Amino acid sequence: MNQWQNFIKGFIKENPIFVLVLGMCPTLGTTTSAMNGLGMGLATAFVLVMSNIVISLIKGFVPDKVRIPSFIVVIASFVTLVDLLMAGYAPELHEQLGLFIPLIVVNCIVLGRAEAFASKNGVWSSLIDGLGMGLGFTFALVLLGATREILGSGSIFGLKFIQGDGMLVFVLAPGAFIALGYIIAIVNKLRKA
Amino acid sequence: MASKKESTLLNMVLTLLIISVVSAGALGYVYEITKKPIEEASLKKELQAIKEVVPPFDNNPFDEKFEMEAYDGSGKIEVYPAKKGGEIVGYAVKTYTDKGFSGHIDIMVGFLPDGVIENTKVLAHSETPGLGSKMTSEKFKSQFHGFNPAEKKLIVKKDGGDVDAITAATISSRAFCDALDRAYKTLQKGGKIK
Amino acid sequence: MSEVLLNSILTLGAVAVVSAIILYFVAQKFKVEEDPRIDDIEEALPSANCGGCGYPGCRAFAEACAKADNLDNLYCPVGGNDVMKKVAEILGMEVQEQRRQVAVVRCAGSYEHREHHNVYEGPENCAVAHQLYGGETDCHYGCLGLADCVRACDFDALHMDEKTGLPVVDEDKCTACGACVEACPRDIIELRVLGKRDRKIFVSCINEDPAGPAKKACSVACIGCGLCYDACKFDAITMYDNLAYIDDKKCVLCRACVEVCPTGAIWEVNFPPRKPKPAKKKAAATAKKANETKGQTTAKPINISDLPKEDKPKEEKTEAKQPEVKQDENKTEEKKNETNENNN
Amino acid sequence: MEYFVIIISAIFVSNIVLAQFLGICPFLGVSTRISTSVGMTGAVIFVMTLATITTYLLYYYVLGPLDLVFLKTIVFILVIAALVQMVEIILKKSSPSLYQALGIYLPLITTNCAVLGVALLVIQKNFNLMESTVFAIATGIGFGLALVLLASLREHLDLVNVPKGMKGIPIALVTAGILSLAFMGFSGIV
Amino acid sequence: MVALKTFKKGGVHPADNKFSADKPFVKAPLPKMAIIHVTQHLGAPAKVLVKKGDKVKTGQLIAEASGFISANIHSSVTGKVMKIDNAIDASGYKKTAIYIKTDKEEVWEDGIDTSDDLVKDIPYSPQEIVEKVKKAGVVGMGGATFPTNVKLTPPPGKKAEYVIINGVECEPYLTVDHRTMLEKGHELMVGTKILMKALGVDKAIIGIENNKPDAIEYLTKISKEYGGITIQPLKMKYPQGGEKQLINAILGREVPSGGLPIDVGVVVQNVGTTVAVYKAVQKNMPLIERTVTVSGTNFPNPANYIVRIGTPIKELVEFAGGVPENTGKIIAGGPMTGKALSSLDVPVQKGTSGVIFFPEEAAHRKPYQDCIRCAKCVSVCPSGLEPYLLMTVTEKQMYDVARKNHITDCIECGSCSFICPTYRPLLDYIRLGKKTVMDQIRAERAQKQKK
Amino acid sequence: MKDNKLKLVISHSPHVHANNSVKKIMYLVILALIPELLVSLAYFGLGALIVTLTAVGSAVFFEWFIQKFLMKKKPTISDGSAIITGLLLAFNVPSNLPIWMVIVGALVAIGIGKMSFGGLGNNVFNPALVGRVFLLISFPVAMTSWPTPGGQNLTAYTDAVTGATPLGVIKEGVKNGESISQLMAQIPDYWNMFLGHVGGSLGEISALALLLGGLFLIWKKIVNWQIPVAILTTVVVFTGILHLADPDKYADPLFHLLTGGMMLGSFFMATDMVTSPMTPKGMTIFGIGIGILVVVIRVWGAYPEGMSFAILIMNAFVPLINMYSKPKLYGEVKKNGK
Ligand SMILES: Cc1cc2nc3c(=O)[nH]c(=O)nc-3n(C[C@H](O)[C@H](O)[C@H](O)COP(=O)(O)O)c2cc1C
Ligand SMILES: Cc1cc2nc3c(=O)[nH]c(=O)nc-3n(C[C@H](O)[C@H](O)[C@H](O)COP(=O)(O)O)c2cc1C
Ligand SMILES: Cc1cc2nc3c(=O)[nH]c(=O)nc-3n(C[C@H](O)[C@H](O)[C@H](O)COP(=O)(O)O)c2cc1C
Ligand SMILES: Cc1cc2nc3c(=O)[nH]c(=O)nc-3n(C[C@H](O)[C@H](O)[C@H](O)CO)c2cc1C
Ligand code: SF4
Ligand code: SF4
Ligand code: SF4
Ligand code: SF4
Ligand code: FES
Repeated sequence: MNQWQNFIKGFIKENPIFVLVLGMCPTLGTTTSAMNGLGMGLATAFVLVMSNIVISLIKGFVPDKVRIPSFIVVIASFVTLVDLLMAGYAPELHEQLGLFIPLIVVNCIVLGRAEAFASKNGVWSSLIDGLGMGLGFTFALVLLGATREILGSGSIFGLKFIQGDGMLVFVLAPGAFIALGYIIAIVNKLRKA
Repeated sequence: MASKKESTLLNMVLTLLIISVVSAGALGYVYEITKKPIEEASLKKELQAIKEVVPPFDNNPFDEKFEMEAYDGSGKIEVYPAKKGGEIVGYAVKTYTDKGFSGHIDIMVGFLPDGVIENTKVLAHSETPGLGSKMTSEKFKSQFHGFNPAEKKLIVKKDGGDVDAITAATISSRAFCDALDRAYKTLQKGGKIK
Repeated sequence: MSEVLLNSILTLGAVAVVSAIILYFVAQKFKVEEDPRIDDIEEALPSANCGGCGYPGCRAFAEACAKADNLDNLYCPVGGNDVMKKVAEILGMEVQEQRRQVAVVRCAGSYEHREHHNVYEGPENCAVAHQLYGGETDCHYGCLGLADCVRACDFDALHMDEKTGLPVVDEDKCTACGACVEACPRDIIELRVLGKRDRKIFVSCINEDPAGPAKKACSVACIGCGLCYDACKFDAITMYDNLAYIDDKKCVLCRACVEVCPTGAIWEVNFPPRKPKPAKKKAAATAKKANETKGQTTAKPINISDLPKEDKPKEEKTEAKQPEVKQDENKTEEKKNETNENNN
Repeated sequence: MEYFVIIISAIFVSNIVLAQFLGICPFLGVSTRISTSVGMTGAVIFVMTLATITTYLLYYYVLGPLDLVFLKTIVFILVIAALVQMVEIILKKSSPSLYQALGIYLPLITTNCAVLGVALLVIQKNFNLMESTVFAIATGIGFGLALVLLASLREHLDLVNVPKGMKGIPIALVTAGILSLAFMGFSGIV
Repeated sequence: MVALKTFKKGGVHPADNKFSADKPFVKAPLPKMAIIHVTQHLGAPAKVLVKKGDKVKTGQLIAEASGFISANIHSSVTGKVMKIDNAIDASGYKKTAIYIKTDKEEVWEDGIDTSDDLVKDIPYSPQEIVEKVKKAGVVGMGGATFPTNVKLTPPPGKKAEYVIINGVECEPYLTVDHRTMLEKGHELMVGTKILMKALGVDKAIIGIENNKPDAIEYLTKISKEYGGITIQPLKMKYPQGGEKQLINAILGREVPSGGLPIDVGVVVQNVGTTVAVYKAVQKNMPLIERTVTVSGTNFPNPANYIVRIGTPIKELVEFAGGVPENTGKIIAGGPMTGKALSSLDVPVQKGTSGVIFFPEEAAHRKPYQDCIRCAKCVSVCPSGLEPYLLMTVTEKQMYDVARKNHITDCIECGSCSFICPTYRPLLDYIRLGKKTVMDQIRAERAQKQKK
Repeated sequence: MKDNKLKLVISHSPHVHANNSVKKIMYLVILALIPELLVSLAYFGLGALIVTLTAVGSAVFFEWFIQKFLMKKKPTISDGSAIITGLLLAFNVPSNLPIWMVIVGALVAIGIGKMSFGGLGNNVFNPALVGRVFLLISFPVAMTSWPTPGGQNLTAYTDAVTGATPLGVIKEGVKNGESISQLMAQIPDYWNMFLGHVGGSLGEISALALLLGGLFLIWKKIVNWQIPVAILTTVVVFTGILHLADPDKYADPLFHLLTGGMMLGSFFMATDMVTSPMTPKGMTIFGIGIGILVVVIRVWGAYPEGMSFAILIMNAFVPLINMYSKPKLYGEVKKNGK
């Protein structure tokens, strides 16, 4: 697999959300608007890339039994890092994303990638993989966020294009499930075609 | 098939220890760096809020802040006196209510010394986006500018008061009034305003 | 070093060490041995979980492999020899190569060959129809054409031919998982070993009626006349219940039987058109030799490759009957040898 | 009454899955059969309670006093991971039957946001130890309710003719969406 | 009048269309060539005793029972065995049959009393009765063709309390049992007494639906002459004739799931069977003829016939007036449980109670849709099953679920398919599922026995 | 030997059919809804007409469109089920709801609630209610401003005079600490409620008309009596107990029976066969569940009316209910013979 394919696979072919159906909580919980989706996506992508790099670096030294705990510590460190940095320099966004920032730790994608890819591949490949997956995740989040924002608030990236409100459901929990359901159905269809 | 390394007690402990120590070190370091910005950020937020709700001042309200028992004994509210040239120009009061649609709401409200409301700002809430969340909108807030609780009733119109509720969010509106009312009555009880 | 830094390092270090130690001791104390090779094998398997191997899913098969002393009776039809080689490698064993199999449909009773004098109404389901009656035609053995086998195939290797009303196997896609064999209520589909260049010869009929009714019901039925039985020099054909059966283990693909069948019930697939060359006695002899070789080592695919390509057994009169066969490598539809048309 | 409110709220009104969006991956992944979803529920309640108590103690007796609350994420997850692994190993040996029933779900729980989420939520909500425990159990039950409901619906959907494109995850999500829509009827009860 | 009873659970009301109810029996001519299958009963095929070229007399044993559950087969005509070959039967499959070319002159096997005189005395012991019934090859004529002698030999430890005579005839169109009750009332009564004697019981009940008031009245009248026999009028409801439903209707008892009527102390026999038992015991007459209703909405002259077993349906129909113009479907038996014939070459067998013609427009099924879960099928199922579920799980081959949901308890009455507003072929699939599950159970049982 | 060209049809038994059909069932339900429709036309006039026509039209259109172009199946709109969905959706919204919202509701009901699951018979939630609740949560303002019934605004549509429903009045009032007896003065009397002279969604107002239609359906054996009876009994008992405990805080049972979607829901929506249990026992459990939920939501929840939510929540329980309320097997063996 060349690096380009490695990079691009995260967008559609192995998109962590549409195809692997992982990391659903932040996906549903933070995508009330495209902007939030973007923020969450980038935060996750950052953690993904950094932990992929570090894990592929240390993979040789870690004994099997403490593999998972070690990886988790690495990931959690980066998550805390993001958390702190965001709280310090982007307090607005930090407040919006709330609980979901620390929860990046348990985002199945991050650990899943660490296990499935970074612990078996070199630094460079892992970086690319992390970047691809991270951006794929971001892409999905922005797509879902935009859908929900357009339908739910009648705006996109905060720019209002209709008078009044949209369909509130899409800002709330049920709309998140429903919108994602149809997006996945459509993506599946596109992927097959 | 990840690592072929044997799992012995020593290397397990060592590995985890090293990783943790390095992480902790790095995090501790970052924490040190970000500590100030984080504090500043939250301070700034409060200061910003105070600035928004009371007339211009030149003291540091944080230094002079004091706490008051709410008039109904339901909790404590924080009061930040704003002074200009040593003269009190208003009180920024951090008040709250538990009657929101989704529970607790924190509001900063500013009173002029004569008890007239200067302005309000919602600090924290978890009301429904698009409904209760509209209490942060200018349209709703503007009616409180210059609102004198001594003359008008801090109750929504539906219940016989003088406050225009947010459409379809009477509960949130009511809660909002409840918070303001709490601040007003507490200050009044403490004799800070008329 | 600041206090916070120190504290964090100490605390986190302590938590880490404590967890590691606890984990270690707990792991030591509560050790459960599981063959790690099972995971490796499972990874090597295609994870179709089709049950074609005879085990309930790939994991069960992997366990069976890990436990087994040798792999002779274990075979993943989906993965084929490549996968079995990998499994053997993991286990450090030898694997015997199995020759490739594909599903064949042993019924040629298309609409034109069988008169339909009833109308079936009910669910499109062979098993349901089979339970009800003998069929819309007089052949109570043949294909019902309601596609249970097609639905059973997970690999998209079967489809119904609109014109004939019979299922057609796509040999490239078929993995010999056997799902269709299971599904067919009339036991029409069989897995057969392919010869060299994917060739095969088989009787495309399972009608056990005597000659008269069989022939009346379907013009391409096997009537049990036994001519092919006499023609086969390799004991590959058996006769039972008015029906001939060719054993794919014994058949050397000499095509002697194909020519003698009066109804054209024997099909030869993937053979080139016969060439008008005089027969050579040698051919049969070589074939025999090949057969013996095969009998000893099943390891090699059937071996009539000793025969030079052009060296096809007797063919003089068939030549004229042999229609133009398009050499389409992918398609298998034109497997039908149409000599029967002339016989009718 | 306080506890009653916590319980009702955690199970129905602010259901962890349907309203709070935590633990969605297992919610979608393990809800194909009722039997597995029941097993998963048991495992989640167990681990969630244990983890909440442990992290609660750590937070208030170690991290708090040492002024290290910023390390809570990393410490919590480490503890949870170790805890899950430990429970798994112990169960496997000491009670194979229970392991058969719950064990296979345990690894899934490490990466279940709901567990970490609850540990963090009780801190955010300033619960005391008893409240935290009750909250954890109730949340687990709420998770189980949603999971078992969705599993029963999906088993049902297996028997009907869902259009091809909607089969699997899409229809599960839409179903969950309508379920969440229906559960909004509980809003305001506490 | 006695209160009307009926069974509790489920049931439907198909239009009864009993066009031939007032048509007395007519004897159909002998067939030119009798085709006599060796499987006309439940259980093992009979073993052929004749060979090609043999001359046989009417009533001669030509195939004998080959197991505990099996029945003798007798020649229904006098003539020459032409061949022993496969012939299509009502099941739609070819099965072994004996072809007998009929001679002009009929010669009866020795010892058979062909007169119509009523013989009331029953001098035989229970064992002798069972032996005679067995020899005569009598099988149940109510539909299941179960060898009657087996039913008359309850397994050790089980004791019959009641004999119930099934005169319900709940299938639309069919009227043979009705006619038998009217024309052969005394034979029926004596037959019942024989059954009672064979089973050692003193109570017999004849269950009759109230759409046959004349039969109820007539039998009530003559039953006075014979002790211990009561007539029970029943409210019309299909499938009251199913023995489990009939027992429930008359006695209020439920045969346990997977059990037999004898488990609640009952033996059920059809009216026709009872008359056949009378003939077998009192007249040494083997079962070589039976009663058949030929009817249909487009059939000009519906009637009841007495037909020799082995008569090709084609010959019977020609005698009855020929196949109507626009026939689309022909059914052997009643429209609820009968089999659609694929050809008229099929001969009349011991279980053939009717030949019903359906015009083209009524012959076709409507296309079916997805189940709308109206629960109609659940509410009409007399066995307390969930047909919609059983069909779906069979369709999806989830046989373990089907088994757990008692698919084997289906009596194949067809009420569910009859009622379904979306025309789902429920019973089509349930039959398949039931058979598959039965096979599984049998395989497991065999496996267990081996161990 | 051929039977002279006779091509006999072969099929499994039974060979006859009761000849009832989905179409018949659906059109009878539509017939049963007519009285209520007439009442609302009389009280709400033009608005009711516009909303009903739009809802039915767009429901049928979306069903046709989705079947034809997305599912590539032969459309089955003639079976009437889409008409019912449209009709019931209209019955569940205020008669002055903007047209585009009605259309959105129909799209959600048919598209999300029904066709996503595979169409008639395959859905697990009541489509009309999915549409209704979706609208309620999306457009809370429009969905809760009810035109007042009566002659003065028969020709008005969106600018009709609006007022609160009795349930809303009681809910608001009780929250503010007013007593029930005080509040009762503000709402129409029970007789008017029974006839339908009361504010509310366009098809829920007349208990009388709904009762007529419902009894007709029960008589025709299209719906089982268990569901409505179970719901209504549970509501009466539950609210009766509350009312006895504190008559000032809790309204009496009759009030609950006559207000909101109680009758419409019990007789027409909870009884949708597709989304309700299969056995009488199951239906009873289902009904009791709805009854309890309705009262809980009405009395303690944020929403004044809980019928839609209660039915939707219980819809989700149907597979579980079915699993534990199997019909009783004929000859069930207690000690598992064999
Ligand atoms: C999903 C949902 C969220 C709601 N959120 C709020 C809210 O945050 N604040 C509020 O006052 N009302 C909210 N409501 C509306 C209330 O339930 C209630 O209908 C309303 O407050 C009644 O007030 P009204 O008299 O202004 O219509 C919400 C309703 C729904 C359906
Ligand atoms: C395997 C088997 C064994 C039976 N054994 C007895 C029996 O011992 N006694 C009896 O009275 N009937 C026995 N029966 C007959 C049944 O009770 C029943 O009469 C027969 O299956 C036909 O009933 P139906 O027409 O209602 O299906 C047996 C049936 C079967 C299939
Ligand atoms: C659905 C169904 C309907 C039946 N209807 C009748 C009937 O109308 N009359 C009848 O004699 N037997 C009927 N039977 C057969 C009886 O169940 C039972 O087999 C028979 O009465 C036993 O008597 P036999 O062995 O003499 O035939 C029916 C069976 C089934 C399954
Ligand atoms: C008694 C009865 C009640 C019905 N109730 C509803 C209903 O409440 N909502 C609805 O969308 N369709 C209803 N329908 C129509 C139809 O069953 C419904 O659209 C299906 O749920 C679609 O699969 C009803 C049909 C019947 C026969
Ligand atoms: S054709 Fe038959 S054997 Fe081949 S893959 Fe398909 S189901 Fe399996
Ligand atoms: S081969 Fe068998 S399963 Fe396939 S269509 Fe023919 S009868 Fe059906
Ligand atoms: S399931 Fe069987 S017993 Fe029940 S109604 Fe259908 S055919 Fe009759
Ligand atoms: S009668 Fe037909 S539509 Fe009704 S539940 Fe049964 S199978 Fe479904
Ligand atoms: S992201 Fe929450 S459980 Fe997977």
